[in-house]
Amino acid sequence: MDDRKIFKVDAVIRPEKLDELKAKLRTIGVTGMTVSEVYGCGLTMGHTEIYRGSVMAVDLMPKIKVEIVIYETPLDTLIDAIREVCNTGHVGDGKIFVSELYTAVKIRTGEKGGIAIIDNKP
Amino acid sequence: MDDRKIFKVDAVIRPEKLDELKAKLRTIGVTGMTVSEVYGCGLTMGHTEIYRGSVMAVDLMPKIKVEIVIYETPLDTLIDAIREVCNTGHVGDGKIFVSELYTAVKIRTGEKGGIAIIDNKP
Amino acid sequence: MDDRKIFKVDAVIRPEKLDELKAKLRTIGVTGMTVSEVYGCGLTMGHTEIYRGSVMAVDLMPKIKVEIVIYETPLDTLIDAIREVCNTGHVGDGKIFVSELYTAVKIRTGEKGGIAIIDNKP
Amino acid sequence: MKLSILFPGTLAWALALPAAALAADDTAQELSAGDISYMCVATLLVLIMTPALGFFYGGLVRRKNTINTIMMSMVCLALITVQWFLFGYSLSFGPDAGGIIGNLDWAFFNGVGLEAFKDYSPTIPHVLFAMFQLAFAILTPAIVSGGIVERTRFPAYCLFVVLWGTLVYDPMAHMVWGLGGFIRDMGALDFAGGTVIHITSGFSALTAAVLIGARKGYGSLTLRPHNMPYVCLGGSFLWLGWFGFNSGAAVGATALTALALANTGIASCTAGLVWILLDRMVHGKMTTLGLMTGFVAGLVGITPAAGFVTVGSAFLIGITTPVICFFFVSYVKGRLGYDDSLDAFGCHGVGGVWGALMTGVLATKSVNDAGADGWLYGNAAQMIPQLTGIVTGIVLAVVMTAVIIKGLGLFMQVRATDAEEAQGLDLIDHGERAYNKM
Amino acid sequence: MKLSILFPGTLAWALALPAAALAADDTAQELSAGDISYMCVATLLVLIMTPALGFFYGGLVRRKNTINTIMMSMVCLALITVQWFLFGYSLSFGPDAGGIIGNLDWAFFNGVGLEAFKDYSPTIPHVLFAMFQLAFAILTPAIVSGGIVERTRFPAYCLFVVLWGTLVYDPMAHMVWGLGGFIRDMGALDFAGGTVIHITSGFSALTAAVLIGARKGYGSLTLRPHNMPYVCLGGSFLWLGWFGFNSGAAVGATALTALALANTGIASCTAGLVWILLDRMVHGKMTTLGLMTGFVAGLVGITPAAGFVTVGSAFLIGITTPVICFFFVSYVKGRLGYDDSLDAFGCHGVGGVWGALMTGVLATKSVNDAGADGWLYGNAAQMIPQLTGIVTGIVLAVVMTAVIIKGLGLFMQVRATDAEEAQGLDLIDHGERAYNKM
Amino acid sequence: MKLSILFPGTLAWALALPAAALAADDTAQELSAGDISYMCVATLLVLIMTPALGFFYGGLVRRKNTINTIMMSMVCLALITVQWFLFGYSLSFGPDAGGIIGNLDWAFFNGVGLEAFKDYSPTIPHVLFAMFQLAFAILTPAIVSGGIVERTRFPAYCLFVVLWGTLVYDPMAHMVWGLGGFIRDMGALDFAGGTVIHITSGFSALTAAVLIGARKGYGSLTLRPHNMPYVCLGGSFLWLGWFGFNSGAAVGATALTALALANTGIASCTAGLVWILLDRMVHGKMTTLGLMTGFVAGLVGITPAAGFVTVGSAFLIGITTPVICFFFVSYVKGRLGYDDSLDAFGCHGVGGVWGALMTGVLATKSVNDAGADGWLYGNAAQMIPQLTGIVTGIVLAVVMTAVIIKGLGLFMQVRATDAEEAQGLDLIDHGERAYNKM
Ligand SMILES: Nc1ncnc2c1ncn2[C@@H]1O[C@H](COP(=O)(O)OP(=O)(O)O)[C@@H](O)[C@H]1O
Ligand SMILES: Nc1ncnc2c1ncn2[C@@H]1O[C@H](COP(=O)(O)OP(=O)(O)O)[C@@H](O)[C@H]1O
Ligand SMILES: Nc1ncnc2c1ncn2[C@@H]1O[C@H](COP(=O)(O)OP(=O)(O)O)[C@@H](O)[C@H]1O
Repeated sequence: MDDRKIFKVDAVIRPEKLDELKAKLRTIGVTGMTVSEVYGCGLTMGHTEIYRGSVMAVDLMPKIKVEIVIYETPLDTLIDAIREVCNTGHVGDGKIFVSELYTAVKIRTGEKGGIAIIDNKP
Repeated sequence: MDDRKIFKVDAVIRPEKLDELKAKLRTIGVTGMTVSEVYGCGLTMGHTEIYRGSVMAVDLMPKIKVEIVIYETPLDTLIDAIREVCNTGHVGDGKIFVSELYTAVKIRTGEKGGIAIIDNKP
Repeated sequence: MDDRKIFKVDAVIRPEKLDELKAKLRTIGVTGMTVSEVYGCGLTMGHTEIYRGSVMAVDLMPKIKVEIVIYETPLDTLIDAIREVCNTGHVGDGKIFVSELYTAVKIRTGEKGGIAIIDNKP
Repeated sequence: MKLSILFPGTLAWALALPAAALAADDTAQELSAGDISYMCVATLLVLIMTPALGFFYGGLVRRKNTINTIMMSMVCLALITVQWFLFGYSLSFGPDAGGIIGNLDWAFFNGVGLEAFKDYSPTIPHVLFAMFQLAFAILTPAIVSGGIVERTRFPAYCLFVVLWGTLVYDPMAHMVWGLGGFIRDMGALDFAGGTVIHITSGFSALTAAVLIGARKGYGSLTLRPHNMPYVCLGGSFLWLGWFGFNSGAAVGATALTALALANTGIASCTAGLVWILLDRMVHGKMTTLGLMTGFVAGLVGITPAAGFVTVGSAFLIGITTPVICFFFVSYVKGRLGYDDSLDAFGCHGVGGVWGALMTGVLATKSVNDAGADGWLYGNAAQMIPQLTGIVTGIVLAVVMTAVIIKGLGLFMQVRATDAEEAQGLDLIDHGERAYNKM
Repeated sequence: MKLSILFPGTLAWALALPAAALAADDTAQELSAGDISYMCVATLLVLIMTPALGFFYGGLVRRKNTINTIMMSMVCLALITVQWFLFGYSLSFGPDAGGIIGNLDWAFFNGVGLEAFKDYSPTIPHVLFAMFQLAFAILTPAIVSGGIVERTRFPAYCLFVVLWGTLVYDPMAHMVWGLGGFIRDMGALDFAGGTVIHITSGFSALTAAVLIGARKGYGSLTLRPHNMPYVCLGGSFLWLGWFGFNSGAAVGATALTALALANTGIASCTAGLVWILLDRMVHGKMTTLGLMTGFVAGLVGITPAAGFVTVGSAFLIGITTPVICFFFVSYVKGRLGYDDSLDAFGCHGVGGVWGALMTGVLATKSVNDAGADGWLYGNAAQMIPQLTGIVTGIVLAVVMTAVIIKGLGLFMQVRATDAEEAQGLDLIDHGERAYNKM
Repeated sequence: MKLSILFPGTLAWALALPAAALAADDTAQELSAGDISYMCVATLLVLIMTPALGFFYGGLVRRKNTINTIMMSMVCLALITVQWFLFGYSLSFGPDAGGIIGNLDWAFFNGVGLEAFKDYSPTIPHVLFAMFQLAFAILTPAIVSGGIVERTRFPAYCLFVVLWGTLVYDPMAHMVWGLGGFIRDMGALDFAGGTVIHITSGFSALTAAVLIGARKGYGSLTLRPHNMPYVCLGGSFLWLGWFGFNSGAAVGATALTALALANTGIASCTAGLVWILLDRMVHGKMTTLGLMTGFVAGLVGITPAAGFVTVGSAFLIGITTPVICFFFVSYVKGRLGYDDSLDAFGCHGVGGVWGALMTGVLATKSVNDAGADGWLYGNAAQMIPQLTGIVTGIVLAVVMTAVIIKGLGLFMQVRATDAEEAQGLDLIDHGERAYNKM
């Protein structure tokens, strides 16, 4: 195992940005990602919904969480790529949370550590 | 960057507690959260469902996962707040998992580190 | 708190393996897990879908993310168990991401640390 | 071998039933194929309203109560059909006892045969009339469920439905429509059941909602509809079936049927438009739920009037009813604080009263000889039987509903516990979940 | 210009078709508008049962097979309509060949015109009768799919449907209903198709389920319904359509139509109630799926009897049929270990046999001259044609289904591979996913 | 007390309306119960097509626009009903003005009463005919929405619907069907509205799609259907309702009704089969959306021909129409690059033109005296009125749609902004979300 770190980057973004982000990540050599549907609240005060005359303040907005584990790709490149695509300048653009992984394993091969993330040769 | 840590707190709770928890968190100054639908099993032995005479033991129960990243709010305050709302004393109340973040980024502004989490001024 | 580490293991697997994995984990003494629906892309080039004559390449495939926090169970035992069940030898088998937790709390009892994970006595 | 040895006794009545014992041929000359054709269709249209209501209501609740809410409607099909066959039809339409209720002569559909029954249905088999009326009897308690969803235990609810059908619906139907019923004899106009169906169900829903109490977290939690397409789906078929409901009340395929159908369409669609315009004026947006609620309000309003008024009057009912219901649902309800979860009272109760009044005002013999002239046509006296019907309906509904719910509470659990409510009644009462992903 | 130059030959038959070549006017006097009206409606009611069955079944499977399961029903609309037009109707109802099957004289709806055809439909156009029967022919193979969902490849299934319609349904329909059919000539009573539809489809589903084998993980995995509201939706429209199915078998809008409709309603709703009461006694909870399954069981039971028995007897069928089906589905099935995934056999096969027997027992000429008296009415001999029908149906279904499936297996893939089954047939066979979030 | 004091003036017209002011009795002798029965049913069948279309379209869009898309259909019920009652029916079918449009004599359904109106509906009440036609007028603009979903602001859309109904639909209906309409007088054949409904809506959808512009990300993003079961659900009821659409055009329950019903079934199901066979040949898989689209294509193709051609010709239309639509949707559309999001043009426009042409070719007096012989039957001249109808429909649709959209754009926002489009129109325009989990 080499001493580069494996980072897990969780980006909570606007749903409509997903397609663009996917395309962008491919260009910077990210080899995989895991996407899930989440609901978020932050500075955005949410929106109001109206059901039969009762106006409800809904503060949980649909967001998309993209989890990207990187090893070779530099963290800053990734963060910049995400910001480039997802930054609209309006409240609600989302956050990026970065943590360090202890290790990673590729289930198919059993490879452990950074090598598990390097996927460019099948 | 200052030397306070950024914590990511994942609380797996009962779905019906979400509204109350949201309200509570606001009172202790938590600035945002990300919520998702999960299915959990732990000590709770699940429940049985009946479909045309076959009784099925279902051990995955619907739960809510709330992810809260904090910087200024003390970890213990947050944990106590969650426990206060979500503790019913019955099996199935859930767990809180705390990890340390490497960093956080606010997509809109590009601010990095703890500052990305401090959101009280828009 | 003792000095064993609390690990959080996120396994992204094929949806059809979930039942088998659940059964397997029970045999190695895992006391709980949290499951969610995710969409992933990695080496798998996805599949094509056809809607009224337009063929679309869809690269996000439905996957299941299983989060397992362990304390007593050795990490390697867990990883081996997951690999044993989920490895089909074909691209798309998934990845395991391991991180270290700062701490864990059992909401019901307030127990902190590894003890929060040990659940064999109700 | 004599089979009666194998099926002793229990089957005797099935054999003996004169119900359908008359050959069709004997009476064929008086039956009209066209009328039978339409009344079969109308019966089916009203029958589909009950599952449709299930979806309308089921979409409005939270996910964990989806199945339970749908079941609260659908189980009425099973419960009331059996009740109706055993004794309900007889109580409602059977030989009169004191102007209040029918006797049990027609229990087990005894005597309800394939020939026409002149006073109710001169051109279609009596049994078809009984089935058409059955469809109404099923739907009415299902509407009541709208007031008490998400917190009422299912076994108690089932008993409630049967008791309510017997103690509220059957006498009310008899009084308004049954031969010898005193409100009928006063000359009250209720074409397709504004009093019998909407006033009774609406006020019962209110009473039950108050007695059973609000849902946990009512007012603070965001109790949003979990699936709006289901609301549209259920609402659409509810609306569709209602055409059969109103036009089938003509008991045949005549010009009156066509009039009731046209009035139903014009009143309901106009009301839908009015509601979304109010939505837009008050809240800035035209909502889907508003459109559906407007449709329902218009339908409730036109129900008692459908075969008694001109299309112009239907248009007027379509304009006024949603205004009143909108006001109730948006303002009055919030102020009074009762949790009529799906606005069964706000739509059916309030709209039903308004419709019954409007029928008294707008009815005209020029479209229907068998009706009467209303206030606007110089006959202010018509308001008296109308008011009698309304008041009787309200009193009967409120009193009996309270009696039944309090009574049931004496020996079984009516209200879900906090833990049950938190988990959701789908699992608690049915052991099923609406949606399974894993 | 002569157009025949542009469309040479291929169109010749379209021109030549005497099918609809008779002007309506000539025959107008014998046609009844009321009967035509109802038979159009009944046809549509039966047609909607096929998509409804798709939703009923589609809700019961796992998400990854939703579309595939719905398609297994809906594709029958396309496949069987074409088969029926080309030759299926002729095989079923065309001039008799040996009491077993029709000949090809009516292929391409040749001779199936706008005039009435006395022996099948004296008051409605022959082509309408053919369309009404088409709706039955479509639904029946769709029921079979309930035994083999979630593991059968779609191309093979499509061929299966066409072959099954031709080799099982058409001869069976001819034998029971066709002029000259030998079971018809024996005097067997099958009002709306208990034998033709439910026994054949139920036993074919069982045979196919056994031959194709259980789903991977059957018995250990939790194979739960993925969407109960769809089950309710499909079940409700299946139930609704069934009224057209049973009452349309009167081929007109008569007192018999009304009787069949009433019997259908009473039997099905009673059966729904019985099933949830059994549910509660055995499992402690009244389930939604139980209510729906009870409805279906009652409908299957009353189908052959609908126009031959009193409403009392319908009630009795509504009580007994679900008990037998419940027992089968809950106990026998588990013990035998076949994977009749959606209980096509347990409901249609078992209920169909019971209904055919009950028809023999409970039929009475007092409600329908054209019928016969049953055992209970002193005519034990009626059991002979009933049993002949049942046995013929079972043998034909089992043998032919086995032949078709084994035959198809010789030159194409019938069963999905493990990997295909794991991924789900929506993607594998249709390249579509039921629900897309991203 | 005189009530006119309470309701002064405003109600005067409601009283004065001679509309339904004739007692049913006077005219009862000429009305046919069978015909009324079926025309009520046909009206309801066409009415349910509009919500059905909402689900068909609603399933095809992304989740965030589900409700908005359903509303684009359903709001037509409210808008057009009021428009039709106020003046639309009069413009369409009222006394002729220059062969182009009706005058306002029948505004407020003035004179549209319970008696038959000989020239339109000799055996059913005039008001029922007006309601049947209303159902068509509602559905047509809803089809247009298929071209512009997911990006058009709702308030502007509502105005569009009303203006389009008035400026495109009403004159077109008058020209083709109204007494004195010039296309009708030329002898053009359009049984159930191929020109009036499908050509106008299809070409308007295309025009609107081009003018409003493509959805953001069209061509690059994966704009997949979010819920295929809804597509099946909506498609099934659309298909079902279409039988009422086509057979109801016979304005009664006659042999012609049966023929139109049979032709509709044969053409649509054949077309479904053809489409999935093309799917399989071209893409290797039989798709669900392909089956549903094939059904719709076949229905569009048979619409103008349903009561004028033999079942053999219906089969031929069922084979050819989907081939042409498939080619358009799969190849031409992609090349031209317009975003006709749900293929309203590809199915209704293209199929409508083909159907109108085929009607001119395949019509034969042998099935319908009131029709004409087509090209294939030696009357090439029939193509002239057919082409006139087609061209008039196209020109009227394209020009007026452009005028309305450009006109609306002058004083309100027609197209959603990027941010609105990104968030989804459910929230933006209705303040509601289709699905709520939390
Ligand atoms: N402290 C936090 N913990 C977890 N998730 C957060 C936190 N703050 C924000 N988020 C997530 O980021 C999303 C966007 O945040 P928001 O404050 O609305 O926008 P911005 O980042 O532009 O200020 C939120 O919807 C939520 O999902
Ligand atoms: N070891 C674990 N790893 C991951 N998630 C867990 C673990 N143990 C429990 N959970 C999550 O916490 C939820 C509640 O746990 P449970 O044991 O039922 O209740 P309690 O915490 O009260 O003992 C579970 O449904 C699961 O989602
Ligand atoms: N770098 C990554 N970051 C996050 N998730 C990943 C990453 N690589 C793979 N995954 C997840 O693992 C799943 C399987 O990966 P894939 O490359 O298809 O198979 P394999 O692991 O067999 O090579 C993906 O669908 C995705 O959810």
